[in-house]
Amino acid sequence: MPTMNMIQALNSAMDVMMQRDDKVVIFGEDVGYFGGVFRATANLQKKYGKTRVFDTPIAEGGILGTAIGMGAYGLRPVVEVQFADYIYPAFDQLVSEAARLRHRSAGEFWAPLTVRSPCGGGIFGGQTHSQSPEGIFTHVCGLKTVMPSNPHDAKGLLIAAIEDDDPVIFFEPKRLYNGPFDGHHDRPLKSWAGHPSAEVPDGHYRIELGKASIVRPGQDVTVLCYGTMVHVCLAAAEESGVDAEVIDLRTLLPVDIDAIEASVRRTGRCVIVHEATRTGGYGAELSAIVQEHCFWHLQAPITRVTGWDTPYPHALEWEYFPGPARVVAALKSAMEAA
Amino acid sequence: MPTMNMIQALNSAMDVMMQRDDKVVIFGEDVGYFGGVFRATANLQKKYGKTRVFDTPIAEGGILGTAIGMGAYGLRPVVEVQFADYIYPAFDQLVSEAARLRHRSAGEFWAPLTVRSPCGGGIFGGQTHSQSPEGIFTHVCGLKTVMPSNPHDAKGLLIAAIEDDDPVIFFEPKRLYNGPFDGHHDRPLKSWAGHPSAEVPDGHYRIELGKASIVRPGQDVTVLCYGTMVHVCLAAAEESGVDAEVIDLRTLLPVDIDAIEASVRRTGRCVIVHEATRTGGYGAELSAIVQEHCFWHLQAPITRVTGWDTPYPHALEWEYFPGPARVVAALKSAMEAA
Amino acid sequence: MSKKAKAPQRLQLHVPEPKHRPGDAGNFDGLQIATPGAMPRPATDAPEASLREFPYGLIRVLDDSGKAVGEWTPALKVDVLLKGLRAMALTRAFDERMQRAQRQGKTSFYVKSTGEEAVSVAQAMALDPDDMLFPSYRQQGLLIARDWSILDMMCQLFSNSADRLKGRQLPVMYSVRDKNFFSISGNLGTQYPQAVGWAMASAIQGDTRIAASWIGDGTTAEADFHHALTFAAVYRAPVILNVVNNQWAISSFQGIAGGECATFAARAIGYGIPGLRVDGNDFLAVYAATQWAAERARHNHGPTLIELYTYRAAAHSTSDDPSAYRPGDEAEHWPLGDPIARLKQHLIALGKWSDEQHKALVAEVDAEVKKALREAEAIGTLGSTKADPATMFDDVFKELPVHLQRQRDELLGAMGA
Amino acid sequence: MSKKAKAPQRLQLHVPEPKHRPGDAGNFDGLQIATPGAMPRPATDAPEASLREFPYGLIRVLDDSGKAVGEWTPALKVDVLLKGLRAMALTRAFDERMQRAQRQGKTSFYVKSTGEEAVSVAQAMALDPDDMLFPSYRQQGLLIARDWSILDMMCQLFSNSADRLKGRQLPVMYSVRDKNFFSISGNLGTQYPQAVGWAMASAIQGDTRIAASWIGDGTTAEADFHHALTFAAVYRAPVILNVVNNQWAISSFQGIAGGECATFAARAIGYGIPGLRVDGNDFLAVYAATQWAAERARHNHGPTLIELYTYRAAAHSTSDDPSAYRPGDEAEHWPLGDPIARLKQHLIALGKWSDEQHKALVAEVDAEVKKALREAEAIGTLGSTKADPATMFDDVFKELPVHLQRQRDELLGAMGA
Ligand SMILES: Cc1ncc(C[n+]2csc(CCOP(=O)(O)OP(=O)(O)O)c2C)c(N)n1
Ligand SMILES: Cc1ncc(C[n+]2csc(CCOP(=O)(O)OP(=O)(O)O)c2C)c(N)n1
Ligand SMILES: [Mg+2]
Ligand SMILES: [Mg+2]
Repeated sequence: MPTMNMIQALNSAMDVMMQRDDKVVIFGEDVGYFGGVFRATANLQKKYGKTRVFDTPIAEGGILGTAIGMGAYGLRPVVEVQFADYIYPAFDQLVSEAARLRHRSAGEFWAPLTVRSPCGGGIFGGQTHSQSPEGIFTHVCGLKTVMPSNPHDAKGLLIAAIEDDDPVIFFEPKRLYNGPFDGHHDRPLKSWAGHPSAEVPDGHYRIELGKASIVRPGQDVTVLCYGTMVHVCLAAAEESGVDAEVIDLRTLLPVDIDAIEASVRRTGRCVIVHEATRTGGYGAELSAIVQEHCFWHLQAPITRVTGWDTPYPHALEWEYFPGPARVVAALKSAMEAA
Repeated sequence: MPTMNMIQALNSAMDVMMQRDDKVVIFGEDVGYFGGVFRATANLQKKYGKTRVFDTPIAEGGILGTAIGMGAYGLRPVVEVQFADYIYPAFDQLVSEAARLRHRSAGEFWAPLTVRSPCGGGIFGGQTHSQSPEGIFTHVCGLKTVMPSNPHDAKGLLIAAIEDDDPVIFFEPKRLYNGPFDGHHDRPLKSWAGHPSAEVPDGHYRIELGKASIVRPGQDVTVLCYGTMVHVCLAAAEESGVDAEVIDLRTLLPVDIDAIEASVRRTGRCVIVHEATRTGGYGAELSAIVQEHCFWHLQAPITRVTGWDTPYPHALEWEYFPGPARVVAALKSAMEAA
Repeated sequence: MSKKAKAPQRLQLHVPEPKHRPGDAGNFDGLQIATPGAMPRPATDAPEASLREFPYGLIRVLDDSGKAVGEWTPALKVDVLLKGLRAMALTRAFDERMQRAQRQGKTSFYVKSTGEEAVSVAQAMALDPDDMLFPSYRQQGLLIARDWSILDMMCQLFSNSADRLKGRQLPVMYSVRDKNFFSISGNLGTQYPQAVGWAMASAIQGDTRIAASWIGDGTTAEADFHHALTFAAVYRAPVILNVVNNQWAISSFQGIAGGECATFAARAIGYGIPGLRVDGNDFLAVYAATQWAAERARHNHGPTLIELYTYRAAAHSTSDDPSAYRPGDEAEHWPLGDPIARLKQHLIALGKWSDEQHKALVAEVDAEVKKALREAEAIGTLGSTKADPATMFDDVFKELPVHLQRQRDELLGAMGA
Repeated sequence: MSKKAKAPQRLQLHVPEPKHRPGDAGNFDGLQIATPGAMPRPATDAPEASLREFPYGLIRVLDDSGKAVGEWTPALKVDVLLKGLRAMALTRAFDERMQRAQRQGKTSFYVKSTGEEAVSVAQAMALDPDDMLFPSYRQQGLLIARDWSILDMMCQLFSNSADRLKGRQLPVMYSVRDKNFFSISGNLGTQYPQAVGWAMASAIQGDTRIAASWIGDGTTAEADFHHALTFAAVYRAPVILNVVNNQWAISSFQGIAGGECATFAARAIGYGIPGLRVDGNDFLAVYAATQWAAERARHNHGPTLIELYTYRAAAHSTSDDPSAYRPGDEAEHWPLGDPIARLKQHLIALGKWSDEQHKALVAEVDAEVKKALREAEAIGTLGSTKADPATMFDDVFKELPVHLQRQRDELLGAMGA
């Protein structure tokens, strides 16, 4: 099986879907001739032509607005928003339109679109190239929200997202494009080569939306995470000596409630980790769910390890980033509580 | 002391501030000559002139964009977004600009603006005149979010918001404009006349942002709520026979953590009530906070009573609205848990 | 830098204000109205650079005597004109009754299109039935001209058990896929780039269907307007973008949207697309301009912006009272008259119609509305019957996810209790 | 409806494409460039309706021999020209060194303005020092022309302990209140309506200061562009809205932003404001056009849109490699030349400058940059020194709320541990 990094896996997912379904079209800023600033759509215009893969004006609201119209026509648009930080100009079209079209028309019209967008920090991108706004979208009913943590999942989830008849926001942790990253920014860069999740089949396969993956089984604490933080949590589990069960949620909405419940009921402890700012973030919802479903099993307070409630600061990004040390501390304190 | 309904109280707050500070300007769709579709700015243009109170083009993004520039100049803009549902076109200016200007410029520039916007349902407004999007804004660091539940608080909080040097999103539960509403939609309408919170001083006073109000002291369960739900919760407390302590949060961000902690530690039980959709709503953050701070005191799971995760449906709004019956059920189940 | 020499002038903010307010008499003196028949009709493949005067003119066909004059006169058979007249009259009768129904509490909300009937009716008729329409809330005439069931529309207005939208949408926010009529949004302007996207999709697929969309003068200020024009221009999308300039946006006159700075049709110039400005109360002119734009789009010459110059004769909606912000009799002074009266006059001038026939038509369409109303009322009005509450959870997603199943069960439990 | 007669044509999507791509030789044949001196200079209070040809022309002053010709020639003393020349040369030297510093890891990111120096320098000089500037990331020349400290700029680029923005902002996103230079945002276009708002505020307060803002050709497609033009037009805001058309938006040529459909200056027409199109590599033309717009604004005649026609000679940023999407030598073929070379030629033609003097100037500004660089490096480069981490929590709000105090304590605890 070929080894792919995350960009290659995403490119392969789009390639497979363009080939299978002539209703799939791809557009966004710089995605056409150039193939995207992160190269995720490289060669696709050459292969499928200018009317199926094309550059757009710099207007995220226009990209989403036209994508919805195309979806209503019967196409399956896959659009790129160059950075998740730039999704806000499209917010009204996403929230008021894409998310509600099927419901408000009682099933007459819908918008089967996929919005790909690189998110997360750790690349010295400063406050407008580092955000993780998933917590805003998980509050909007009618949108599905996905965030993969490795090439294999990225391809399978992206194919599932494109084939899905509902709008899907597909966040790609850009720090993982070229290799796994466990938060030890002072250590040498790793590439995906040799990583088991980088073995990616060439052809079509799907990873069902809404299903989590237990990436490290354990007995003592359940760790809920996604995206880059999966790797940070795995490292923290090893470093802490705590037998943590690390769950990669993969899809945030709809979330895999059963997997979460089953794990926390078993471990009785739960740590939630994300890179986004804390207050009102997706971790709050996870905390509320766990508490509602597993209250009588909890032996320690649920803790959140997250980015701070500040913009993502350029030069202080490693102080902002919820790295392994902070996760280790949370795991230990979960174990100590009683 | 004069009796005012909520519209009159808000109007009075703006009047007082226009009078005191010539840096205060008011604008938005239909707010000038006409005085706003809910009449909140009635007579202000006449009193203070067209260049301090004026109509704008229908472009919420433009309203916020220009308001930020005016704020940077040194004015204190108070803008109206006609319905909270129409705040999304201004989302980028709010989130990327107003919220971050002070931080990104290290204090060189800031945007001391107040965004007033009617929110909430119960008026057969359908899905685009009924939303409560506060949970989206409380996730954005750099914004303050306020929602009053009565005329007295509305005036004092709005004055505090206008005087505040940070951007404040001021949500006004439109169902409360003309009278308190406890969710019993089948009973006769009430007006504010005779309600103690409708006694509103004519002049200047502030209610500090970030301070909750215990509107009903109680021993058994802490109820966290705001806006219209305060009245629903008060009714439910009476009807349930449960000795609930009802806390009107008033400011959602920064939230009065101390008041919440003190109450829940005492009662050991907590019910959270809001009208917005559940998943990822502000109730999730409240639940997470309570759980983090009061875990060892909790005798029952924290429950959320909220709008469903669907658009606000026009004809089914009373099935959607989290009315007193659902709150009563939650109070009882909190008491039964053990 | 000699400018320093003079004492600097104090800046001042200009805030546009309509000429007349409540208390004044309605008055449009000084409004320059072009002569009917005066504008030339360019070829539908004329380059945009040759069309830059059109946004400043006004395409008019019907003159004061009801004669059709000039190059824009469309070649329409009398039965087409009669169908148009009937659809406009039916629209007006429908509006009257539905406003009354709202007053009686049968529905929560209504929006009339009085005075603007020619816009939707003539435009629907000038397009093909399979062209896709992306309307705002004031184009009910499109559905009526496409012969959609007014009973079905009433059921939506009454949110009753036969409401095809299952009580989910505010009244007037129709969605009728069968008639290629897109779901109306409460958020102004959002349908504009969506129409462009639909048209782009049609072009991508090598289809032949075009799209059309409508917004009001006030809505041109929204971002969606700019996005729609930009994308339509860049990709030469086969779309007709209509701006219904009815002079008012709730309480704001069109000057607040920039209408005193330039015409709305002139916005097109900056995007390099043709902008036509049309007498919106002239059925023939509206038809002809729409046909021109449709032909242009169908031949891959791209989009057209059409400003339909008209007047909102009624209140903004049943929640509005215009006497608070404009002269009460302003509508009567509107110099472009009433679209139904003008088409009627034209048909009479042609010798194909009479006052008696018109009276009969008005009675007939009113009877049709009343009949449908009785049927709709029998099914139910607001609150008397409605969709099963459990259906609220459907269509949020194509399939019901676990968390919504649980919420539905919670609701059913609460309702059972 | 005779259109049914013909077989309908299949629709097709038009996707704009630049004439030349990597592998082709750089070539601008066919590009129509107006003759210098040809455009008339209208009075600054000329009504917009009289100015609608300007967006299609190109205001040029310097001819091929370096002579200043035509009505737009500004009356500038030689010392002003020399100051402009120096500021442009300093900007270019600064850009070169900072790009190198990025390559050496002293900063994470840099954006050059090579080839566009006349835009910021001439515009800064044509405005008053207390006029407020709302720039994008490619107008470092504004700060340099306003004599701001390049050492201070370097400290921001290096995010060192003297960075006035405390390491919070991406390099190049300066904020310098002392020079009336607004905080730069990473989100494209947002500063445009903010500038309009600032100008409106100045007008509301009866002040005399005006505002100016800059965006790129690509950014004109954003909503903020439309909002800014609409509000500026409606309220006649004293603001100059500049579009720097440098032909590229990262990898997208200006046709993707609609530049093949109409000029960017033509966008102004639809809002009823004057649109000037200016040779952006001609210091004198840029100065003159800016002065015209400023005078217009100062006398309450409202906003002007200026398109500065230029070419992005370097990569988009240090993250970009233009050889992947345009001919490698395209910059050399740009028909409007280089702004520094052209002003130099003009000064030589005036007899006020020489090649030797120019060489000395280049050496002098480079030495100035090097000196500042050494000082900045002594303070620190990316990661070697930086703001105290606890300061991250400051300025989120004016005062630190409890939850941020707790988070700060958590961070300090974690760092201590
Ligand atoms: C995004 C958004 N902002 C504000 C509103 C509130 N609103 C509803 S209709 C209207 C006026 C629209 O005026 P215009 O576009 O001229 O259309 P008309 O009603 O005259 O047909 C406003 C401001 C809305 N529905 N959506
Ligand atoms: C809202 C938003 N969308 C996308 C981007 C990413 N981006 C940064 S620069 C750029 C190109 C801008 O081109 P142009 O406006 O022509 O300015 P130039 O770089 O040529 O000066 C893009 C797409 C962004 N910063 N903000
Ligand atoms: Mg209107
Ligand atoms: Mg550019």
